[in-house]
Amino acid sequence: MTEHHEGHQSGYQRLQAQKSLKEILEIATEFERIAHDFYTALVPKVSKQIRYLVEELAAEEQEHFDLFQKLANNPDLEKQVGTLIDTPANDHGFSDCIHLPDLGDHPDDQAVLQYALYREHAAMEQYSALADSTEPGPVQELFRYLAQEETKHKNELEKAYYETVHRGGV
Amino acid sequence: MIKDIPIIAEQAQQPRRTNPLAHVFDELMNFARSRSLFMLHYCTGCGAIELPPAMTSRFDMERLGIQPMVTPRQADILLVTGYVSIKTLKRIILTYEQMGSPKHVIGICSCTVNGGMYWQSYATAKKLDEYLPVDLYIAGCMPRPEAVISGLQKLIDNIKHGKSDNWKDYYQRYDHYLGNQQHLFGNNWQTPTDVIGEAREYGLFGPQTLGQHTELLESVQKPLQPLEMKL
Amino acid sequence: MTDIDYKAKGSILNPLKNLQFLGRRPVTQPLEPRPASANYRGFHLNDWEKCIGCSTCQKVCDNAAITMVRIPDIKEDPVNGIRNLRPAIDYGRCCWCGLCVDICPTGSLSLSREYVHTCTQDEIDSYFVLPDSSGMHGTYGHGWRKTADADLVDLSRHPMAHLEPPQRSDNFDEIMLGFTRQEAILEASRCVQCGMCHDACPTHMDAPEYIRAIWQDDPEEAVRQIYRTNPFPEVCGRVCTHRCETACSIGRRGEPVAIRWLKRYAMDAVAPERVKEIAAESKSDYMTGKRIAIIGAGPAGLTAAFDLIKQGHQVDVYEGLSEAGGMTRWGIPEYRLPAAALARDVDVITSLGVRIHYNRWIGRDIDMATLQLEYDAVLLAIGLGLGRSTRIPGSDHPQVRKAVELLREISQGSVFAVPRSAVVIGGGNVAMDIARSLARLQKREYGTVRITACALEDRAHFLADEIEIIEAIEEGIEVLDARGPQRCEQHADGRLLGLKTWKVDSIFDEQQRFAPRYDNSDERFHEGEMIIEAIGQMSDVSVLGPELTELLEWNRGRLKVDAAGRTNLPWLWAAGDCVNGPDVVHAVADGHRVAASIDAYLNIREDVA
Amino acid sequence: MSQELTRMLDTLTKDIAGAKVTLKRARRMRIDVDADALPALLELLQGRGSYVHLSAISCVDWIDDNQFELVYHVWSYESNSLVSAHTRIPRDPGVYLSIYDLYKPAAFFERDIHEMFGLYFEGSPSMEKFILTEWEGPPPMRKDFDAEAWVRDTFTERDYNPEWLKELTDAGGGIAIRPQDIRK
Amino acid sequence: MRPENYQAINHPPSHEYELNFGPNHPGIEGNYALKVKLQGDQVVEAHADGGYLHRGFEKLMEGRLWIQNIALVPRICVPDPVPMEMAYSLAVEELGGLEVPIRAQWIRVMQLELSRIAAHLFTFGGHAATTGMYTTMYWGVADRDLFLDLFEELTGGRVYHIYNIPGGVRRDIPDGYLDRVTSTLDYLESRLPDYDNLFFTNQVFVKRATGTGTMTQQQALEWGVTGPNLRATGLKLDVRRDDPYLVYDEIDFDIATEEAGDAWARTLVRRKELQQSIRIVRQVIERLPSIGGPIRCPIPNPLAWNVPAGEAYARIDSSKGEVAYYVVSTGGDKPYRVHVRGPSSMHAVQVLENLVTGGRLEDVAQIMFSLDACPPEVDR
Repeated sequence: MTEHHEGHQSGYQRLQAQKSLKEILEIATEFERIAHDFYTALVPKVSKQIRYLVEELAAEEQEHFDLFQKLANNPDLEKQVGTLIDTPANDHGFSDCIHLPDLGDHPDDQAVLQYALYREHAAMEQYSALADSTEPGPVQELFRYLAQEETKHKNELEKAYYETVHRGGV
Repeated sequence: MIKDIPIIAEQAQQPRRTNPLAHVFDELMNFARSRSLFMLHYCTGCGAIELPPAMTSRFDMERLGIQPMVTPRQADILLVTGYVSIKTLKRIILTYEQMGSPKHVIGICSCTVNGGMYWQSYATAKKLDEYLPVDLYIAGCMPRPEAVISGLQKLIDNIKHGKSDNWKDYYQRYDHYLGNQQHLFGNNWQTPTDVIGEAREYGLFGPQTLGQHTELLESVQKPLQPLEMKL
Repeated sequence: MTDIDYKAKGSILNPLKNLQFLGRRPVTQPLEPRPASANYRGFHLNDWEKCIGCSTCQKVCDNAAITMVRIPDIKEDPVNGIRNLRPAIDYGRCCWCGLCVDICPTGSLSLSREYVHTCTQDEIDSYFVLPDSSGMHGTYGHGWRKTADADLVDLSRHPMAHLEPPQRSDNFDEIMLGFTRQEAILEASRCVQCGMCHDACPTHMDAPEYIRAIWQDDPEEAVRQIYRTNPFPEVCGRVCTHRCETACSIGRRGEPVAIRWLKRYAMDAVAPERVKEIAAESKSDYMTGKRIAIIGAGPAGLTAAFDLIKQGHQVDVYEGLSEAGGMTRWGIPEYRLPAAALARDVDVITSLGVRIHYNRWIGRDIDMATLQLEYDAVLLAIGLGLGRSTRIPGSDHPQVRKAVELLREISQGSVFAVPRSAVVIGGGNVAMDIARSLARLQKREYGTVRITACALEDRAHFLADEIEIIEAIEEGIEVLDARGPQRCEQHADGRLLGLKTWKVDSIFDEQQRFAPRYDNSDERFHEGEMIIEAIGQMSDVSVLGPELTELLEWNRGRLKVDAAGRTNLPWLWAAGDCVNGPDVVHAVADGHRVAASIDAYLNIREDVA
Repeated sequence: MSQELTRMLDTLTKDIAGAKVTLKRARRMRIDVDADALPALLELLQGRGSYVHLSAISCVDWIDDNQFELVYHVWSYESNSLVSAHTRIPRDPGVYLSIYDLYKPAAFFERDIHEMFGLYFEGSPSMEKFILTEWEGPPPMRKDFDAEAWVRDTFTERDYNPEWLKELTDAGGGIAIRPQDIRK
Repeated sequence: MRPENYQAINHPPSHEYELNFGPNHPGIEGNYALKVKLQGDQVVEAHADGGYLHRGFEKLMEGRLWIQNIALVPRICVPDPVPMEMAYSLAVEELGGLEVPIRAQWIRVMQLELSRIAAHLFTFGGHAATTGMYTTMYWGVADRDLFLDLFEELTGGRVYHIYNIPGGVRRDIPDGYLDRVTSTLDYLESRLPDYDNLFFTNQVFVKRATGTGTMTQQQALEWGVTGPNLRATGLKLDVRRDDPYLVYDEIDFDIATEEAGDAWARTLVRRKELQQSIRIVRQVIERLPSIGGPIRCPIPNPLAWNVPAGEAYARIDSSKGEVAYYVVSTGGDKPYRVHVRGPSSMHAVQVLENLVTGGRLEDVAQIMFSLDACPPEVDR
């Protein structure tokens, strides 16, 4: 897991160095691709019982991947991005306190979710930090948009987490 | 049990009216009738207890031109006040047949509609309209005098507009009514009134005036015996 | 005595007295109908929002004037006790006595001050009316309506004798002592026989029938009615989630009929030997020769066993632990459900010929492949035996325990060091169970109780039953609401110190989905030598083995079964908590459903052969 | 006072074989007596006990025991108390003695019981029908006469068909539970 | 009837003839009949003919729940329905061992006496009409209506109150109700001299009624006469005093009597009872505000109410005489047997037949009204 962790860190530096919106998007798209590949690789490792969960995560990363790619290929990019960040999502800090487990060879559903939560959280923070360190303008708007996307994703995961972990007799 | 057939029967052949003023005359007659109604003084059931208040000073039916009348022959309205025991129903039919046309039957209280309070009683008839054509119903158990008055107002209105002529139905579908009466009172049931003859006389003879039940009536009809008094 | 001078002949001028009447006001009323008095019994009004279609009005109507009419536009909701029926009144029958109003459990019916309705023979259909809140002709408003002192519905429940906190706080004696005969009859007589309970119950128990039997002082008939749909009456009579009572029409304005306690009363009132005879009444008198294996002797498994043995099949139940009952045996403390009561239920089932093999773990002592080979059908009813962990930092400490496991140890009588202080994470019934069990042990061991229960939910949305929370507080447990666990703190020497929590601002979002918001400025520390996590349970599906797991179809983490409880493998069924989540009566219902499916399958196979 | 009364009644009834006196509450006494001893008891009550007012004669049809129970409620204007004399007679042939010579009001009650229950009173002034002169069925108050079934066979209920009901039926709803469905 | 359908009726050769007096006759009270045999206009024989109002109450009650019967019982006596509700409730309360709260008992007394006043006013009207004095009828009925207004306000119904149920009453008295009762009573009291002038001391009435339908004390006791009719023979007997129910033993009132035993005496007893009833209601009005508490004791769910097995005989003095209910329960949810003893089952049959015989045809109606016979009580 550690390499992914570091991957985020180095990605931050890489992103900070970017100037072009399109290039930023490409790297973001790359993140999503890596995540998607990770989940896809995880599928055969987990019990069939919870495979649906990993598959869903992979599918969602794929969705993001497609979205970013579409954005990157859009000639009217600046305008698009500007309209998309009107309603920023909030972060409530739920997954902050669930520490990252060692996924091991046969992770259970809770562990997978915890990992996913952590990943989304890290991505969200990273994009927010990027936005904060950028001058107002189309680039900042893009980062804000990406941060918001990750936050939305994370919130969905939190709900799934509760429904999985807290289901069955409380 | 005899099935109900729809109340609107085929109109009997009316003699052609040649007088161009006939309709004006009719309207005048209807108006006159509606303003002078006599209600038969017969307390058939418990709803009668609200009639004295309706008739006397407080609610004063006479304002509408309605007065009680002690004999059926001069009465226009037969007010059936609630439940009719089978014994009373026979008297009601006798009374009704003796009343002169046009005549109007009002069923008040729940009991005349669907048996009311006494729906499971072996002693009362359940639906008045099976035995007599009914012109108007007044709901209540029992209806208050105001409701009775409202009902009578509506009756007056109907008479004025010539809409309250269900009495003709008794002649036109006598077989139907007689059948229901026979069902309840037995096959020997007969009344002193020659309804079929009257139907012919009034030109109200309809296709359903005669039927299997009138045939039965003719086969059992006997001269009426004087009232027997047990000593 | 009287001063009436009737002998006086009077004067010839007496008639002149009449002149005085000229000056008096006439008594005659205007022709227009007067408004009736404020509580006049006129035509009906019915508030459709309040009406639940229970048809109690129809039952009390002495004139058979009320017909229940189905309104397709209204949504049926059996769980909340709402039918899409509404009363229609036949004014050719009604006598305006107002009994329907006085008995209406919801208070939706009332009478108006309207009293005039006339119609001709052609309009006679207007005597049949479907009243709503606008009234017959919409002229006057409400007349006769329910008043508190004239309600014919008994809104308060008959209290049941129970142990007070001082009597119960240091032992595991059953708290509720059961109804006496007189109390049960009185409580049963509150029922209006609407049948909402029957519709709401997962296993559709004939509650109106057995309540009526109890009211008629015929507990044997009540037991017979109970056993038609439920072979776990002793259990369900104590710890059922009683959806029946949630749906009960009396509960609309008052306390619902104590349907659960009445079931228990029926079982208390009939000797166990007689219960066995009654339960065996409909047993098939021949054996089919078919063999069925059931894994797990919990309510679902044993209900299926009960049904199948009655249909003449041979049933073997494999139970991993030393006693039957599953979660009802190990997960529910004795003060709520004494083991003896459960044993009576199990006894009835085994008395019919069901064989239970104890201490046989699937996968360890016997494997699925063998079962598949030896039996005509296999039913998986393994329940939810594993606890979930919050996995917050520090939760891997050995003194951080899972509630189900600790409860099981307590039920088994295992010896462990009772912590002097403990924190329970969770606000559900399991959390209360473990908290109250530990409290009893602490009281016994140390004489004082030091337990804190922290729930995510606020007080209004607690998952535990209200009575559980009240009783827990009575027993000295500190119940905190809206606390989100953040970290299990430990001392440098490795001792567990306690739990750090944050205040929860809200848990659910607008779509009622889980989306907690924390307020990290409100941080608290709860001291505990032990922390018990009671947040959720899961099924131990590892017993299936990897090959079978691959062969089976799954649905979001649970076994995928069809409506009858059958998996994608023709010989394997699954039922109970492991499919549906935890609920005793749901498990019973599931057991019936699966048994019917297995029986149908075996009969078809017979036909083919 | 009531104890005095019971004592008085006890002495009064000691000549009557098998008479059992029960004090039900103040002013209410019950005497159970054999059918053949009842007239003698009533005579004693009226003559020596001042029970001059026959309030009612009630008849109860105990069909399971195949018996009619006759209850004679007599009131004393002197001791202000009511004695209910209970006796049972076989349902078949259902004949009993009139007490008209002791109590004139018995004429109405006996006539009523005769037409309602079919129980004949020998010596009653009139056993002619009074209320049910035009009723040809069995005595209606007998428990074996099922009035509701008779009504069902003889009459039909009104079949309403208002507009709103047609609309509901067309929409898939309509009449769900008729009143007769819930009657057992 | 068409002339050709007339049948010759063979009258007896003497001047004796028979007359159907009712059921459709303005001189008969309710739907009832008397068959009278006449010589000239002297009645030589009379036979009551009932059953026109027969509904089979006693059978109906066996088929209905204990509570459902409360809607049925008032219909047994339409002009004075309250005693019927009351007697039924008292009988069921005795069977079920129900303790009626004191407040409910006082309300019940008030209701009973108001009902008595209304019933008497109605009877005066009817009685006066039989002697041709229609104004009294107009007055009586209109003044009675004021009492029906009071009932309507209290019970929700003008005539059928369905207000008493076993255990108490169904609703508490509305705000300001007692004041309205007081003012209605005041009004009635102020009207009494008018009534005296118009009717009770009217020589037409006095002369018609005196000596009509006379019975002696001996006859009255023998024929089972009760209530005002019995008191009109000089006997001070009243169920309210002799066999007290509710709170009548705490109430101060006189038993109105007359000596003559004729139609006049009977009517005058009723006239005096009006004053006594007013007196009783005034006592209730005085006491009621100080009596708190519930208006009904707890009763079981009416749909699951098994009244303990047993039998009870409840007696009440109505405006017509002794009303009694004999109720038998076998412990079921419905009565096993209810026997209704209405006072008119004596007055309208045996007593009426005896009093009419030997009198004149024109007095038949008067005698019936002076007995205050109520046919539905006879027919049930």
